[in-house]
Amino acid sequence: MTRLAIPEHLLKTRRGEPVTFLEAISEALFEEMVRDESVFLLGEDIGVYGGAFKVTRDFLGYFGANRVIDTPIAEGGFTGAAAGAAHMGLRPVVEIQFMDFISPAYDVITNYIATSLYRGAGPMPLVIRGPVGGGNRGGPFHSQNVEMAFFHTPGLKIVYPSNPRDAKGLLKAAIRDDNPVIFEEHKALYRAPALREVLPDEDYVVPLGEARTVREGRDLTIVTYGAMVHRSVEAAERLDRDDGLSVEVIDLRTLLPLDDDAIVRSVRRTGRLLVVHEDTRTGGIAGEIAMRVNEKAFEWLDGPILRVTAIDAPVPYSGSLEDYFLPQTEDVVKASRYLAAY
Amino acid sequence: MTRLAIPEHLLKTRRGEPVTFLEAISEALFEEMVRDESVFLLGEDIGVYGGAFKVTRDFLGYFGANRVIDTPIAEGGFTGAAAGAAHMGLRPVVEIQFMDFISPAYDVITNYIATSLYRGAGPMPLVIRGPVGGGNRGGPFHSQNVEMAFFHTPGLKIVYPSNPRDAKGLLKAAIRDDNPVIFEEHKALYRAPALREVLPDEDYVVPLGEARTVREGRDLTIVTYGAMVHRSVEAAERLDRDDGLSVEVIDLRTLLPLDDDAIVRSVRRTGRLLVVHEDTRTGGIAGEIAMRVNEKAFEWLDGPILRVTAIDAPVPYSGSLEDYFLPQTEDVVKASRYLAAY
Amino acid sequence: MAEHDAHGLGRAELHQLYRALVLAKSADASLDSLHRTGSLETSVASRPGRSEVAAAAAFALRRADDGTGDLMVLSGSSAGAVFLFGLDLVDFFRQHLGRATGPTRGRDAGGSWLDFSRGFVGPLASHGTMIEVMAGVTLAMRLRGEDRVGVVLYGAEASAAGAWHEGVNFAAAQSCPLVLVVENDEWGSNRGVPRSSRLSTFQAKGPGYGIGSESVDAADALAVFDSIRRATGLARAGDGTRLVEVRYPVDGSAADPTWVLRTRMLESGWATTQELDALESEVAGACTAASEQARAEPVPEGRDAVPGVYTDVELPAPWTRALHPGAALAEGAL
Amino acid sequence: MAEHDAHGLGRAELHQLYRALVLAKSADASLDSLHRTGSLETSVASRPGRSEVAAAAAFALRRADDGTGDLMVLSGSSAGAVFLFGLDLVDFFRQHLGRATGPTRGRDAGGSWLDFSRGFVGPLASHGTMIEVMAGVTLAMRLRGEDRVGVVLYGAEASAAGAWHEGVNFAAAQSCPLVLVVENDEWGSNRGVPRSSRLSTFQAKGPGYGIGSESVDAADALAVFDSIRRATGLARAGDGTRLVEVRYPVDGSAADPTWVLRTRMLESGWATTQELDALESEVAGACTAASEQARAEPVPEGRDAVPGVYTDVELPAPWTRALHPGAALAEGAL
Ligand SMILES: Cc1ncc(C[n+]2csc(CCOP(=O)(O)OP(=O)(O)O)c2C)c(N)n1
Ligand SMILES: Cc1ncc(C[n+]2csc(CCOP(=O)(O)OP(=O)(O)O)c2C)c(N)n1
Ligand SMILES: [Mg+2]
Ligand SMILES: [Mg+2]
Repeated sequence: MTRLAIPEHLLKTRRGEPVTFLEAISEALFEEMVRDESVFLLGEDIGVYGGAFKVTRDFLGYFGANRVIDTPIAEGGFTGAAAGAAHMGLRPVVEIQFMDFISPAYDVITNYIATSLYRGAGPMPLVIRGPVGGGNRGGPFHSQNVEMAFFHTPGLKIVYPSNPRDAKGLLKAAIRDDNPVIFEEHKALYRAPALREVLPDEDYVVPLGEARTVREGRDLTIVTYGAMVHRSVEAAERLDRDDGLSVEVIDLRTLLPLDDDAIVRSVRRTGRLLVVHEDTRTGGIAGEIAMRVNEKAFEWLDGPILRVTAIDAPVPYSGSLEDYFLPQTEDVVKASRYLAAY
Repeated sequence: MTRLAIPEHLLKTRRGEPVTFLEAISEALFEEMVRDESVFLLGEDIGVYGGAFKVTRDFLGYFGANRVIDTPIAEGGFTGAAAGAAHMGLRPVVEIQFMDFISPAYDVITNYIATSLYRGAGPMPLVIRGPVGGGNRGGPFHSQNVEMAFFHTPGLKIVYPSNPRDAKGLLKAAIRDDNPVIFEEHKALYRAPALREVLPDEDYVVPLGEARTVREGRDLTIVTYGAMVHRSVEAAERLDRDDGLSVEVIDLRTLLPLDDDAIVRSVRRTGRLLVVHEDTRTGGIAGEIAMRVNEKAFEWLDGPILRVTAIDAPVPYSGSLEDYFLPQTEDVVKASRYLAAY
Repeated sequence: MAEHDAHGLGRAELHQLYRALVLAKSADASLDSLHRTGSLETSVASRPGRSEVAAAAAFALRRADDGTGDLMVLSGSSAGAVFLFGLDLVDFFRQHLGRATGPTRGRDAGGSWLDFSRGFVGPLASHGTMIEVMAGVTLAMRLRGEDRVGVVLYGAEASAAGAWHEGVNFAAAQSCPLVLVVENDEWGSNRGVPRSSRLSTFQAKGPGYGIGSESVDAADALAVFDSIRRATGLARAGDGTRLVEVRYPVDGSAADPTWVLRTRMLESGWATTQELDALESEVAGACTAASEQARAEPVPEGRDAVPGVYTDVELPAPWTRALHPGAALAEGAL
Repeated sequence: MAEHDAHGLGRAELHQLYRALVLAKSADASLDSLHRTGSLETSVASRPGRSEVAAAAAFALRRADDGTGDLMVLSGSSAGAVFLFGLDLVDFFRQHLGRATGPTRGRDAGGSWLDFSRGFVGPLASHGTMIEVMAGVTLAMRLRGEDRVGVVLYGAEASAAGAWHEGVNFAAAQSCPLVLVVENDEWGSNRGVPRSSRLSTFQAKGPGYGIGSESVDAADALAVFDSIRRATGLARAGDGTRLVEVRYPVDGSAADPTWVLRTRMLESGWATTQELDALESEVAGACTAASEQARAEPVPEGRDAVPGVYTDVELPAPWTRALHPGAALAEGAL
């Protein structure tokens, strides 16, 4: 049997070329499948078509139909099937075509998958990944963030990377993790030219559960993740330039379990905390962060914990509405100024 | 056609007799169905059998099979059907046999029902009600609280009463509301003898969105709801007796939209806030409350906002485990003492 | 020339049907061109023949504009079939272009809009959901003893979804007057793999729900019309839920139903080339004019994203958008 | 007396089968009595005949205790059928009584436990979910080219659930070696209404998924055994997914499968009254002893509720349980 050639577009890191966020994810999947025979993929249109966003382009040809499985439109069914395969020692990676469509799998994820270990059914090594987020004029059903649907479920991990390097390392860590992981990929990052970077040509992982300080600062801490990391950094740079403010930006990377320590350490230094998330406001992750900081760093607070988020509404379709719905850099700037002056 | 006699057990309030929490709910349903022909019921075993908890006992005989519909085991299907009927001007009330089983309807509730008005499809007068909560040795799938599955979804209302009077008035308000309402009924309250009370023999409603001060106090505010109202009041009484502490207890009653004003007003007086909820900890409603109080009453806080909740785990089956899992009165006492001394 | 050769349709009706097909096809084509020329960011999912078939199905319904007629849900691939319900051509483009003047004022995407009084319900993104919803819509019809029916269209792949099953089963169990149309182009989203099931014909699903089912060729609009008329007739008469499969060629090379009908009309003498040519250019002109008009209209103001989440609770605008964020915060803004 | 009259089963095997039925029935009866006498808070859902039928089905499988055998999921109504998988009788009662010594150490309720090495998976509360899960279990078997099959039992009402449909459809589409057993006692949860569908026989569902299906009488354990052996044989041979309906009398008056088999064994001379009486009293004694033993064993310590939510992340115990809540809070306890 002749060994199949690795598809060209999956060798960029090997060749020292920069990759996009999307390519980093493809590389992570590809490398993990090569490394470990028990890793396999399930999802709608991921085989012949290569995935709605082409994350798994050419995977079917390389790995064959037993490891790249085109599924019916049945998110509950194939996510449940992934759980069954995980019971048998395989390590399934499920693609949800748009993460908005994870909701038919809500029952099996929260009731079965998340509780499996606790109920004595053994580990559940399984990753559910897919595109999230707004800004693409996708309307109410192709633009949502899904972290808060699962953040309340003990037993799950939730990962939401902001850049190619983290995306690759976190996805590899998620695949090797023995717990079920929800992995969110922001569509606006997928092909963003500004994010292209050369990744280390080695088998690195980024451990789950560890936030990253993107930018150090003294006056104010911004805790954020995903696409909002970039708006927050942009805001921090403007505040530095225009106001002389020193803003620390923390990228959570893993949302569950939450890296309290990183947040608390920073807040104890800056005394001020702004949480920025793209997801809608009420019941967003900012609440849990505020609670934990209250519990662990109340003494150090010099002002209220504040947040910049999407508004409480379905994601509207029209560009003008969606732009207003989503948190913008200007909002982060204004909120930071207000808090710094508090 | 002879007018059917109203079943005896639904006439207790009319006769001036005390009713249980469960009977209050039955009366609300019954009276609303009599008042408004467009109100009808859907659910598993609610007809012939009268419901798993007998909330709709004898309804089928009185109202007939067109208004009390026994459904297949298909929470998504019949909740979606309720939405369709609501489009047509009917006012469906859906019973979920155990609210744990609302999860197969998660997709249609969050994506379709909650967004319907915003997307231009008109009002969505529909109530989804059922038993929640632990303490009944029901194990992981018959004991959950479901508020946080929906709290993050704009467009929904969430109601969680703590006593017969509120239960009846809130359920009537929910049925008359033009928005979709999730209505949680704690199983431990259903037949609790201590809660039996004589209700006003009149057509009263308790407006949605308004918290109630159960007990006034000066030193500390406890915000809570559902079954935890009773543990919190018990703790408050002990703290009064044993420590001379004056504890205010607020029963939220409606969780979404949240009555910030009531919370903020109280915290501005007491300077200290403890949130008590039976639901698990991370991502629980305490976070949103902490965030809002930070935003609106930070200046008035004399100590951190703290919380007493269930632990982060599936609801365990064995009594000893479940008791440890659930927040107990003693936990509320300890947390209040700690906070009062802060 | 027999006036009533075509399934009892007279000459005028045949012209109406043909016009509906041409309009469906033209509307889709206009969307496509709006997308290609950059006016429409998201492409529209219509695929060859689908809107025309849906229009032929709609033609079989009792349409009314006062909320007393039948109700129909289109699939994402047949969005162009709305006009028989009296919906405005300009509104169609406004909706797709997210204009402030459109039916959902820019809030919902593309085909997702509805007009209950006219009996039209746009598709929703989660596959299968609208069967559940229509089960309830038609349940209400049955409970009230109304002489109405519902029709819901979905691509065949949707049949794998739990919502599809729960909806059909509920409707069947409750004898709801609902006709489910399965658009069987199992080549799927142009993605080359049939994987929704092992079935080649979805007609086989009927007996598993205890409901009648039949299958019809997509290329023949008159046959589709006839099949839906028969199925809705039975549903209306109290026979409950039914399933109609519309078969598209598996290789994706759909015989164009408009062309097939045109040929038949000319051959049978139901119309002249001049008549049909005139109709086609009238429709094409109307589409161009309507899409141009919609394109020129304004998009919504950003802050219009805020209201309308509840009927009775007003949610505040974001505090950071206010001139004085601190004051807005104090007033309880988001 | 023919040794191989009964579907190829020899005398010893017939005695084993009979014992499995008696044990299933006795275990259920013991649970019932624990509930009636107040030792078991939650009643158990078993209904007449169900556990025995499940035991007859299990008897048709290739059981192994090293993770190489077939896998079976019981329904909530057939929890008493686990023992053919080599599961311990005392463990059964420990599990139901929530004892610290039981298989899930008191964490999961009643029948919900499993032993993958022995091929037994307990039921889960959300109806239909285990079909999805078993579709994946049997997919793994197929992907690895293993000579194994899965069987999953559900009451007929579960067939209305979306999970049921998505699971069966996925398994069928992927040719998974899975046999779905529909326990058709449409009188349901003793609640008097068949409302899961319009069907009287669920065998009719097979063709809608393109899979083979058959129907068998619940009262005849040997017929059930034979039917499951045939279906699993086909699945094992690469024929993919299959459905077997087991029919219970609609009025709920299930002819007792144990009694039926006993009569047949005696009539056919496969056993003597003495032998079966001895077997029955041995089993009854074992159940009583085992339930007594389990009842005497300790419940878990409360704090055992905390660990085991993740494989690698330890969650803290509640801060308010600590001797010094303030200190616990500072250390990052819950
Ligand atoms: C629950 C759900 N999952 C995934 C999708 C994404 N999706 C949109 S169209 C489509 C293919 C649909 O095929 P089919 O049902 O045959 O419809 P057609 O494209 O033929 O109209 C998919 C997977 C969806 N809309 N809903
Ligand atoms: C999704 C879901 N909804 C509701 C329930 C509650 N429930 C438990 S058993 C039961 C009736 C089940 O009937 P059937 O499937 O025929 O099983 P049987 O009782 O005959 O074993 C119901 C409604 C459930 N377990 N899962
Ligand atoms: Mg299709
Ligand atoms: Mg049953």
